[in-house]
Amino acid sequence: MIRVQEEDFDVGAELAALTEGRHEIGGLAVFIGLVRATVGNDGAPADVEAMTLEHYPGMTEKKLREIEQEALSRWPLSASLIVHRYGRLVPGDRIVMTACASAHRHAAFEACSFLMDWLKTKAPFWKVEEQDGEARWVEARASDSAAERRWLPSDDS
Amino acid sequence: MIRVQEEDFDVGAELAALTEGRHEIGGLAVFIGLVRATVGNDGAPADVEAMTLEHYPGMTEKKLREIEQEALSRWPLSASLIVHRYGRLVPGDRIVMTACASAHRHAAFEACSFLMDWLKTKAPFWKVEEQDGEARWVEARASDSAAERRWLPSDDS
Amino acid sequence: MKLLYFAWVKTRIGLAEEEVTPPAEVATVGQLMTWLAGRGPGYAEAFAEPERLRAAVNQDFAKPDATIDAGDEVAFFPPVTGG
Amino acid sequence: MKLLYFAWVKTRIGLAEEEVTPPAEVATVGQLMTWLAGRGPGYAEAFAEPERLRAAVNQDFAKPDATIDAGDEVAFFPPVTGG
Repeated sequence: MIRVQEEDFDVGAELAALTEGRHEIGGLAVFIGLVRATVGNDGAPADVEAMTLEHYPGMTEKKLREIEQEALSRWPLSASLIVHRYGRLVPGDRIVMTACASAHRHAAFEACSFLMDWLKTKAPFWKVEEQDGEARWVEARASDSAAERRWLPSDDS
Repeated sequence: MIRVQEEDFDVGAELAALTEGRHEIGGLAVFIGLVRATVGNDGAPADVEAMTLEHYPGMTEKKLREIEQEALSRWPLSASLIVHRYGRLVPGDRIVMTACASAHRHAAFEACSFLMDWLKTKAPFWKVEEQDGEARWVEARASDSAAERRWLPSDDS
Repeated sequence: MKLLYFAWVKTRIGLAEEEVTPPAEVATVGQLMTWLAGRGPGYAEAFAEPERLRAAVNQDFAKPDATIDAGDEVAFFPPVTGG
Repeated sequence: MKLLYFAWVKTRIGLAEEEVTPPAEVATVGQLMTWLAGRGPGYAEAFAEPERLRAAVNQDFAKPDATIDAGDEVAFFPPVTGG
Protein backbone atom coordinates (compact mmCIF):
# COMPACT_ATOMS: atom_id res chain seq x y z
CA MET A 1 0.00 0.00 0.00
CA ILE A 2 1.22 3.50 -0.74
CA ARG A 3 0.04 6.90 0.46
CA VAL A 4 1.13 10.47 -0.26
CA GLN A 5 -0.17 12.99 2.24
CA GLU A 6 0.48 16.34 3.87
CA GLU A 7 -0.58 15.29 7.38
CA ASP A 8 1.55 13.33 9.84
CA PHE A 9 1.13 9.57 10.28
CA ASP A 10 0.99 7.39 13.40
CA VAL A 11 3.70 4.74 13.11
CA GLY A 12 2.17 2.39 15.67
CA ALA A 13 -1.27 2.57 14.08
CA GLU A 14 0.13 2.07 10.57
CA LEU A 15 2.03 -1.06 11.63
CA ALA A 16 -0.92 -2.45 13.59
CA ALA A 17 -3.17 -2.04 10.52
CA LEU A 18 -0.55 -3.66 8.27
CA THR A 19 -0.21 -6.81 10.37
CA GLU A 20 -3.77 -7.08 11.79
CA GLY A 21 -4.89 -10.72 11.61
CA ARG A 22 -1.90 -11.68 9.44
CA HIS A 23 -0.51 -14.46 11.60
CA GLU A 24 1.93 -15.68 8.99
CA ILE A 25 4.02 -12.54 9.53
CA GLY A 26 7.08 -13.21 11.68
CA GLY A 27 8.93 -9.97 11.18
CA LEU A 28 8.38 -6.38 10.23
CA ALA A 29 11.23 -4.14 9.10
CA VAL A 30 10.45 -0.45 9.22
CA PHE A 31 12.24 2.74 8.30
CA ILE A 32 11.20 6.21 9.37
CA GLY A 33 12.85 9.28 7.85
CA LEU A 34 12.92 12.44 9.95
CA VAL A 35 13.77 16.06 9.18
CA ARG A 36 17.28 16.75 10.44
CA ALA A 37 18.31 20.11 11.84
CA THR A 38 21.59 20.04 9.90
CA VAL A 39 21.90 21.79 6.56
CA GLY A 40 22.07 19.86 3.32
CA ASN A 41 23.34 16.35 3.19
CA ASP A 42 26.78 16.81 4.68
CA GLY A 43 25.55 17.04 8.24
CA ALA A 44 27.13 20.44 8.91
CA PRO A 45 26.05 21.66 12.35
CA ALA A 46 23.96 24.60 11.18
CA ASP A 47 20.32 25.01 11.98
CA VAL A 48 17.63 24.26 9.47
CA GLU A 49 14.43 25.97 10.52
CA ALA A 50 12.12 24.13 8.16
CA MET A 51 12.07 21.99 5.07
CA THR A 52 9.37 22.02 2.43
CA LEU A 53 8.79 18.99 0.25
CA GLU A 54 7.37 19.62 -3.17
CA HIS A 55 6.20 16.70 -5.30
CA TYR A 56 4.62 15.85 -8.62
CA PRO A 57 1.05 14.73 -7.84
CA GLY A 58 0.08 11.78 -9.97
CA MET A 59 3.62 10.82 -10.90
CA THR A 60 4.50 10.42 -7.21
CA GLU A 61 1.75 7.89 -6.62
CA LYS A 62 2.64 6.10 -9.86
CA LYS A 63 6.31 5.82 -8.93
CA LEU A 64 5.63 4.73 -5.35
CA ARG A 65 3.36 1.98 -6.65
CA GLU A 66 6.04 0.86 -9.10
CA ILE A 67 8.72 0.85 -6.40
CA GLU A 68 6.49 -1.17 -4.08
CA GLN A 69 5.66 -3.64 -6.87
CA GLU A 70 9.36 -4.08 -7.58
CA ALA A 71 10.00 -4.95 -3.91
CA LEU A 72 7.06 -7.38 -3.89
CA SER A 73 8.45 -9.09 -6.98
CA ARG A 74 11.95 -9.43 -5.50
CA TRP A 75 11.20 -10.60 -1.93
CA PRO A 76 8.58 -12.90 -0.37
CA LEU A 77 6.63 -10.18 1.45
CA SER A 78 3.30 -10.60 3.21
CA ALA A 79 2.64 -6.88 3.31
CA SER A 80 4.31 -3.58 2.52
CA LEU A 81 3.67 0.08 3.08
CA ILE A 82 5.08 3.38 1.87
CA VAL A 83 3.77 6.63 3.38
CA HIS A 84 5.42 9.83 2.13
CA ARG A 85 4.59 13.34 3.25
CA TYR A 86 4.85 16.63 1.41
CA GLY A 87 4.54 20.25 2.52
CA ARG A 88 6.37 22.25 5.17
CA LEU A 89 8.06 20.26 7.95
CA VAL A 90 10.31 21.23 10.86
CA PRO A 91 13.25 19.31 12.39
CA GLY A 92 12.13 16.12 14.10
CA ASP A 93 9.04 15.77 11.90
CA ARG A 94 8.43 12.47 10.15
CA ILE A 95 8.90 12.60 6.34
CA VAL A 96 8.48 9.04 5.20
CA MET A 97 7.93 5.54 6.45
CA THR A 98 8.48 2.25 4.70
CA ALA A 99 7.52 -1.12 6.17
CA CYS A 100 7.95 -4.67 4.88
CA ALA A 101 6.47 -7.73 6.54
CA SER A 102 7.74 -11.20 5.88
CA ALA A 103 7.99 -14.61 7.46
CA HIS A 104 11.75 -14.09 7.30
CA ARG A 105 13.59 -11.14 8.78
CA HIS A 106 16.37 -10.83 6.22
CA ALA A 107 13.84 -10.51 3.40
CA ALA A 108 12.00 -7.84 5.38
CA PHE A 109 15.20 -5.87 6.07
CA GLU A 110 16.46 -6.04 2.51
CA ALA A 111 13.14 -5.07 0.97
CA CYS A 112 12.73 -2.13 3.37
CA SER A 113 16.23 -0.87 2.60
CA PHE A 114 15.54 -1.28 -1.11
CA LEU A 115 12.34 0.80 -0.85
CA MET A 116 14.25 3.67 0.75
CA ASP A 117 17.11 3.50 -1.78
CA TRP A 118 14.71 3.64 -4.70
CA LEU A 119 12.56 6.36 -3.14
CA LYS A 120 15.64 8.58 -2.93
CA THR A 121 16.27 8.46 -6.67
CA LYS A 122 12.96 7.49 -8.28
CA ALA A 123 10.23 9.34 -6.39
CA PRO A 124 9.57 12.88 -7.69
CA PHE A 125 10.11 14.91 -4.52
CA TRP A 126 12.23 18.02 -4.10
CA LYS A 127 13.28 19.57 -0.82
CA VAL A 128 13.89 23.20 -0.05
CA GLU A 129 15.49 24.10 3.28
CA GLU A 130 15.01 27.37 5.15
CA GLN A 131 17.94 28.77 7.10
CA ASP A 132 18.33 32.36 8.36
CA GLY A 133 15.46 33.36 6.13
CA GLU A 134 17.15 31.92 3.03
CA ALA A 135 15.64 29.08 1.03
CA ARG A 136 17.99 26.57 -0.56
CA TRP A 137 17.09 23.59 -2.77
CA VAL A 138 18.63 20.34 -1.52
CA GLU A 139 20.75 18.74 -4.22
CA ALA A 140 20.61 15.05 -5.07
CA ARG A 141 23.50 13.06 -3.66
CA ALA A 142 25.92 10.88 -5.59
CA SER A 143 25.76 8.42 -2.68
CA ASP A 144 22.03 7.96 -3.29
CA SER A 145 22.64 7.08 -6.92
CA ALA A 146 25.27 4.60 -5.78
CA ALA A 147 22.80 3.12 -3.29
CA GLU A 148 20.19 2.74 -6.03
CA ARG A 149 22.69 0.84 -8.17
CA ARG A 150 23.25 -1.72 -5.40
CA TRP A 151 19.98 -3.32 -6.50
CA LEU A 152 20.67 -3.54 -10.22
CA PRO A 153 21.64 -6.84 -11.82
CA SER A 154 25.42 -6.83 -12.18
CA ASP A 155 25.30 -6.82 -16.00
CA ASP A 156 23.18 -3.68 -15.86
CA SER A 157 25.38 -1.39 -13.77
CA MET B 1 18.68 1.21 26.00
CA ILE B 2 17.53 -2.34 26.67
CA ARG B 3 14.47 -3.72 28.42
CA VAL B 4 13.24 -7.23 29.22
CA GLN B 5 9.59 -7.39 30.19
CA GLU B 6 6.52 -9.58 30.25
CA GLU B 7 4.07 -6.86 29.17
CA ASP B 8 3.52 -5.64 25.62
CA PHE B 9 5.16 -2.47 24.32
CA ASP B 10 3.82 0.43 22.23
CA VAL B 11 6.00 0.76 19.11
CA GLY B 12 4.96 4.33 18.35
CA ALA B 13 5.57 5.50 21.92
CA GLU B 14 8.94 3.73 22.10
CA LEU B 15 10.12 5.38 18.89
CA ALA B 16 8.82 8.81 19.90
CA ALA B 17 10.71 8.56 23.20
CA LEU B 18 13.88 7.42 21.43
CA THR B 19 13.98 10.36 19.02
CA GLU B 20 12.38 13.09 21.20
CA GLY B 21 14.35 16.32 20.76
CA ARG B 22 17.17 14.52 18.92
CA HIS B 23 17.20 16.64 15.77
CA GLU B 24 20.43 15.15 14.44
CA ILE B 25 18.57 11.90 13.72
CA GLY B 26 17.72 11.51 10.05
CA GLY B 27 16.61 7.93 10.01
CA LEU B 28 15.31 5.23 12.25
CA ALA B 29 15.47 1.56 11.30
CA VAL B 30 13.19 -0.68 13.31
CA PHE B 31 12.47 -4.37 13.47
CA ILE B 32 9.49 -5.94 15.20
CA GLY B 33 9.30 -9.69 15.71
CA LEU B 34 5.84 -11.25 15.96
CA VAL B 35 4.58 -14.68 17.01
CA ARG B 36 3.76 -16.66 13.89
CA ALA B 37 0.93 -19.17 13.74
CA THR B 38 3.09 -21.69 11.89
CA VAL B 39 4.89 -24.44 13.76
CA GLY B 40 8.63 -24.36 14.29
CA ASN B 41 10.91 -22.55 11.93
CA ASP B 42 10.05 -24.24 8.66
CA GLY B 43 6.79 -22.36 8.19
CA ALA B 44 4.61 -25.48 7.98
CA PRO B 45 0.96 -24.43 7.83
CA ALA B 46 -0.09 -25.89 11.18
CA ASP B 47 -1.59 -23.83 13.94
CA VAL B 48 0.41 -22.76 16.93
CA GLU B 49 -1.93 -21.83 19.75
CA ALA B 50 0.62 -20.11 21.93
CA MET B 51 4.33 -19.69 22.49
CA THR B 52 6.01 -19.25 25.84
CA LEU B 53 9.38 -17.55 26.07
CA GLU B 54 11.57 -18.56 28.97
CA HIS B 55 14.73 -16.60 29.70
CA TYR B 56 17.65 -16.38 32.11
CA PRO B 57 17.02 -13.28 34.23
CA GLY B 58 20.22 -11.40 34.81
CA MET B 59 22.13 -13.01 31.96
CA THR B 60 19.50 -11.78 29.50
CA GLU B 61 19.96 -8.14 30.50
CA LYS B 62 23.75 -8.58 30.48
CA LYS B 63 23.75 -10.06 26.97
CA LEU B 64 21.33 -7.48 25.56
CA ARG B 65 23.56 -4.69 26.92
CA GLU B 66 26.63 -6.33 25.35
CA ILE B 67 24.87 -6.75 22.00
CA GLU B 68 23.73 -3.12 22.03
CA GLN B 69 27.24 -1.93 22.95
CA GLU B 70 28.68 -3.94 20.08
CA ALA B 71 26.29 -2.22 17.64
CA LEU B 72 27.13 1.21 19.08
CA SER B 73 30.84 0.49 18.62
CA ARG B 74 30.39 -0.63 14.99
CA TRP B 75 28.02 2.03 13.61
CA PRO B 76 27.58 5.78 14.19
CA LEU B 77 24.27 5.57 16.02
CA SER B 78 22.51 8.42 17.79
CA ALA B 79 20.25 6.09 19.74
CA SER B 80 19.35 2.44 20.00
CA LEU B 81 16.75 0.31 21.70
CA ILE B 82 16.12 -3.38 22.35
CA VAL B 83 12.87 -4.44 24.01
CA HIS B 84 12.39 -8.20 24.46
CA ARG B 85 9.39 -9.88 26.02
CA TYR B 86 9.10 -13.18 27.87
CA GLY B 87 6.11 -15.22 29.04
CA ARG B 88 3.15 -16.68 27.17
CA LEU B 89 2.28 -15.08 23.83
CA VAL B 90 -0.24 -15.88 21.10
CA PRO B 91 0.07 -15.53 17.30
CA GLY B 92 0.26 -11.91 16.25
CA ASP B 93 1.74 -10.79 19.58
CA ARG B 94 4.91 -8.70 19.57
CA ILE B 95 8.00 -10.54 20.88
CA VAL B 96 10.84 -8.13 20.33
CA MET B 97 11.67 -4.76 18.87
CA THR B 98 15.03 -3.32 17.92
CA ALA B 99 15.55 0.25 16.76
CA CYS B 100 18.62 2.12 15.59
CA ALA B 101 18.73 5.85 14.91
CA SER B 102 21.42 7.42 12.82
CA ALA B 103 22.08 10.40 10.62
CA HIS B 104 22.54 7.87 7.81
CA ARG B 105 20.03 5.26 6.81
CA HIS B 106 22.39 2.48 5.78
CA ALA B 107 24.09 2.56 9.18
CA ALA B 108 20.68 2.40 10.86
CA PHE B 109 19.57 -0.56 8.72
CA GLU B 110 22.77 -2.53 9.17
CA ALA B 111 22.91 -1.98 12.91
CA CYS B 112 19.26 -2.98 13.33
CA SER B 113 19.77 -6.16 11.30
CA PHE B 114 22.91 -6.91 13.31
CA LEU B 115 21.01 -6.57 16.61
CA MET B 116 18.43 -9.12 15.47
CA ASP B 117 21.05 -11.55 14.19
CA TRP B 118 22.97 -11.47 17.44
CA LEU B 119 19.81 -11.67 19.58
CA LYS B 120 18.93 -14.92 17.85
CA THR B 121 22.14 -16.67 18.90
CA LYS B 122 23.42 -14.73 21.93
CA ALA B 123 20.39 -13.83 24.04
CA PRO B 124 19.38 -16.58 26.50
CA PHE B 125 15.77 -17.14 25.48
CA TRP B 126 14.04 -20.43 24.78
CA LYS B 127 10.68 -20.88 23.11
CA VAL B 128 8.12 -23.60 23.68
CA GLU B 129 5.18 -23.85 21.29
CA GLU B 130 1.76 -25.26 22.12
CA GLN B 131 -0.12 -27.16 19.45
CA ASP B 132 -3.08 -29.54 19.98
CA GLY B 133 -2.30 -29.55 23.69
CA GLU B 134 1.30 -30.63 23.08
CA ALA B 135 4.27 -28.47 24.05
CA ARG B 136 7.37 -28.54 21.87
CA TRP B 137 10.67 -26.71 22.40
CA VAL B 138 11.72 -24.70 19.35
CA GLU B 139 15.17 -25.74 18.17
CA ALA B 140 17.88 -23.29 17.23
CA ARG B 141 18.35 -22.86 13.49
CA ALA B 142 21.53 -23.37 11.55
CA SER B 143 20.54 -20.33 9.45
CA ASP B 144 20.65 -18.16 12.57
CA SER B 145 24.21 -19.26 13.31
CA ALA B 146 25.10 -18.45 9.73
CA ALA B 147 23.47 -15.03 10.07
CA GLU B 148 25.46 -14.36 13.24
CA ARG B 149 28.69 -15.18 11.42
CA ARG B 150 27.96 -12.54 8.76
CA TRP B 151 29.18 -9.97 11.30
CA LEU B 152 32.45 -11.65 12.29
CA PRO B 153 35.76 -10.42 10.92
CA SER B 154 36.67 -12.75 8.05
CA ASP B 155 39.76 -14.10 9.86
CA ASP B 156 37.53 -15.13 12.75
CA SER B 157 34.92 -17.25 11.01
CA MET C 1 1.21 19.78 -24.86
CA LYS C 2 1.04 20.26 -21.11
CA LEU C 3 4.27 21.31 -19.42
CA LEU C 4 4.98 21.13 -15.69
CA TYR C 5 7.92 22.66 -13.83
CA PHE C 6 9.15 21.76 -10.35
CA ALA C 7 11.61 23.03 -7.73
CA TRP C 8 14.05 25.68 -9.01
CA VAL C 9 12.97 25.14 -12.61
CA LYS C 10 9.55 26.42 -11.56
CA THR C 11 10.95 29.39 -9.63
CA ARG C 12 13.25 30.43 -12.50
CA ILE C 13 10.52 30.22 -15.11
CA GLY C 14 7.95 31.66 -12.72
CA LEU C 15 5.29 29.15 -13.73
CA ALA C 16 4.17 25.78 -12.34
CA GLU C 17 2.53 24.68 -15.58
CA GLU C 18 1.49 25.86 -18.99
CA GLU C 19 0.07 24.66 -22.31
CA VAL C 20 2.40 25.04 -25.30
CA THR C 21 2.29 24.15 -28.98
CA PRO C 22 5.87 23.74 -30.14
CA PRO C 23 6.64 23.66 -33.87
CA ALA C 24 6.47 20.27 -35.59
CA GLU C 25 10.27 19.88 -35.74
CA VAL C 26 10.42 19.73 -31.91
CA ALA C 27 10.17 15.95 -31.66
CA THR C 28 12.22 15.03 -28.57
CA VAL C 29 12.60 16.10 -24.95
CA GLY C 30 16.01 17.59 -25.74
CA GLN C 31 14.64 19.60 -28.68
CA LEU C 32 11.82 20.82 -26.46
CA MET C 33 14.35 22.07 -23.90
CA THR C 34 16.24 23.99 -26.58
CA TRP C 35 13.01 25.49 -27.89
CA LEU C 36 11.82 26.46 -24.38
CA ALA C 37 15.19 28.09 -23.57
CA GLY C 38 14.42 30.64 -26.30
CA ARG C 39 11.11 31.72 -24.80
CA GLY C 40 12.50 34.33 -22.38
CA PRO C 41 15.13 35.13 -19.76
CA GLY C 42 13.59 32.90 -17.04
CA TYR C 43 13.47 29.98 -19.47
CA ALA C 44 17.01 30.66 -20.62
CA GLU C 45 18.19 30.55 -17.03
CA ALA C 46 16.20 27.41 -16.21
CA PHE C 47 17.53 25.50 -19.21
CA ALA C 48 21.07 26.97 -19.20
CA GLU C 49 22.62 23.71 -17.97
CA PRO C 50 20.52 20.91 -19.44
CA GLU C 51 22.70 18.27 -17.76
CA ARG C 52 21.41 19.51 -14.39
CA LEU C 53 17.79 18.84 -15.43
CA ARG C 54 15.65 15.76 -15.54
CA ALA C 55 12.43 15.20 -17.46
CA ALA C 56 9.32 13.05 -17.36
CA VAL C 57 6.95 12.28 -20.21
CA ASN C 58 3.49 11.18 -19.12
CA GLN C 59 4.79 10.69 -15.57
CA ASP C 60 7.69 8.41 -16.47
CA PHE C 61 11.31 9.56 -16.40
CA ALA C 62 12.54 10.31 -19.92
CA LYS C 63 15.96 10.90 -21.50
CA PRO C 64 16.65 13.85 -23.85
CA ASP C 65 16.23 11.59 -26.89
CA ALA C 66 12.72 10.47 -25.85
CA THR C 67 10.10 11.44 -28.42
CA ILE C 68 7.16 13.67 -27.54
CA ASP C 69 3.68 14.11 -28.97
CA ALA C 70 1.17 16.94 -28.89
CA GLY C 71 -1.00 15.27 -26.24
CA ASP C 72 1.86 14.48 -23.84
CA GLU C 73 2.38 15.78 -20.32
CA VAL C 74 6.05 16.76 -20.07
CA ALA C 75 7.72 17.82 -16.81
CA PHE C 76 11.13 19.37 -16.11
CA PHE C 77 12.84 19.37 -12.73
CA PRO C 78 16.20 18.91 -10.98
CA PRO C 79 17.26 15.41 -9.89
CA VAL C 80 14.77 14.14 -7.33
CA THR C 81 15.46 13.95 -3.59
CA GLY C 82 12.78 11.68 -2.21
CA GLY C 83 12.71 9.74 1.01
CA MET D 1 28.07 -23.78 43.46
CA LYS D 2 24.72 -22.55 42.13
CA LEU D 3 23.31 -24.45 39.16
CA LEU D 4 20.51 -23.24 36.88
CA TYR D 5 18.63 -25.28 34.28
CA PHE D 6 16.51 -23.92 31.44
CA ALA D 7 14.09 -25.21 28.79
CA TRP D 8 14.06 -29.01 28.38
CA VAL D 9 17.10 -29.40 30.62
CA LYS D 10 14.95 -28.05 33.43
CA THR D 11 11.96 -30.26 32.61
CA ARG D 12 14.10 -33.40 32.36
CA ILE D 13 15.88 -32.77 35.65
CA GLY D 14 12.70 -31.48 37.27
CA LEU D 15 14.47 -28.54 38.90
CA ALA D 16 15.04 -24.90 37.90
CA GLU D 17 18.03 -24.47 40.21
CA GLU D 18 19.95 -26.09 43.01
CA GLU D 19 23.09 -25.73 45.12
CA VAL D 20 25.69 -28.48 44.67
CA THR D 21 29.16 -29.20 46.03
CA PRO D 22 30.93 -31.34 43.43
CA PRO D 23 34.13 -33.17 44.38
CA ALA D 24 37.38 -31.28 43.95
CA GLU D 25 38.37 -33.15 40.75
CA VAL D 26 35.36 -31.61 38.93
CA ALA D 27 37.23 -28.58 37.57
CA THR D 28 35.57 -27.82 34.21
CA VAL D 29 32.09 -27.39 32.75
CA GLY D 30 32.49 -30.69 30.89
CA GLN D 31 33.52 -32.56 34.03
CA LEU D 32 30.56 -31.03 35.86
CA MET D 33 28.21 -32.35 33.17
CA THR D 34 29.63 -35.85 33.51
CA TRP D 35 29.32 -35.69 37.29
CA LEU D 36 25.75 -34.37 37.10
CA ALA D 37 24.73 -37.11 34.64
CA GLY D 38 25.39 -39.64 37.42
CA ARG D 39 23.04 -38.04 39.90
CA GLY D 40 19.85 -39.77 38.71
CA PRO D 41 17.72 -40.77 35.71
CA GLY D 42 16.48 -37.20 35.00
CA TYR D 43 20.05 -35.92 35.00
CA ALA D 44 21.22 -38.84 32.88
CA GLU D 45 18.55 -38.02 30.32
CA ALA D 46 19.31 -34.27 30.38
CA PHE D 47 23.04 -34.77 29.86
CA ALA D 48 22.81 -37.80 27.54
CA GLU D 49 23.88 -35.79 24.49
CA PRO D 50 26.30 -33.13 25.76
CA GLU D 51 26.77 -31.74 22.25
CA ARG D 52 23.10 -30.62 22.32
CA LEU D 53 23.71 -28.54 25.45
CA ARG D 54 25.16 -25.12 26.07
CA ALA D 55 26.49 -23.69 29.31
CA ALA D 56 27.09 -20.35 30.96
CA VAL D 57 29.44 -19.59 33.85
CA ASN D 58 28.58 -16.44 35.77
CA GLN D 59 26.20 -15.39 32.98
CA ASP D 60 28.68 -15.70 30.13
CA PHE D 61 28.59 -18.51 27.59
CA ALA D 62 31.24 -21.12 28.41
CA LYS D 63 32.77 -24.07 26.54
CA PRO D 64 33.13 -27.54 28.13
CA ASP D 65 36.79 -26.83 28.93
CA ALA D 66 35.97 -23.65 30.89
CA THR D 67 37.10 -23.95 34.51
CA ILE D 68 34.64 -23.60 37.40
CA ASP D 69 34.99 -22.59 41.03
CA ALA D 70 32.92 -23.25 44.13
CA GLY D 71 31.33 -19.77 44.11
CA ASP D 72 30.30 -19.81 40.44
CA GLU D 73 26.81 -19.68 38.97
CA VAL D 74 26.67 -22.32 36.24
CA ALA D 75 23.72 -22.76 33.89
CA PHE D 76 22.85 -25.53 31.40
CA PHE D 77 20.40 -25.14 28.53
CA PRO D 78 19.80 -25.97 24.88
CA PRO D 79 21.04 -23.56 22.17
CA VAL D 80 19.25 -20.24 22.61
CA THR D 81 16.43 -19.04 20.35
CA GLY D 82 16.12 -15.33 21.07
CA GLY D 83 14.57 -12.63 18.95
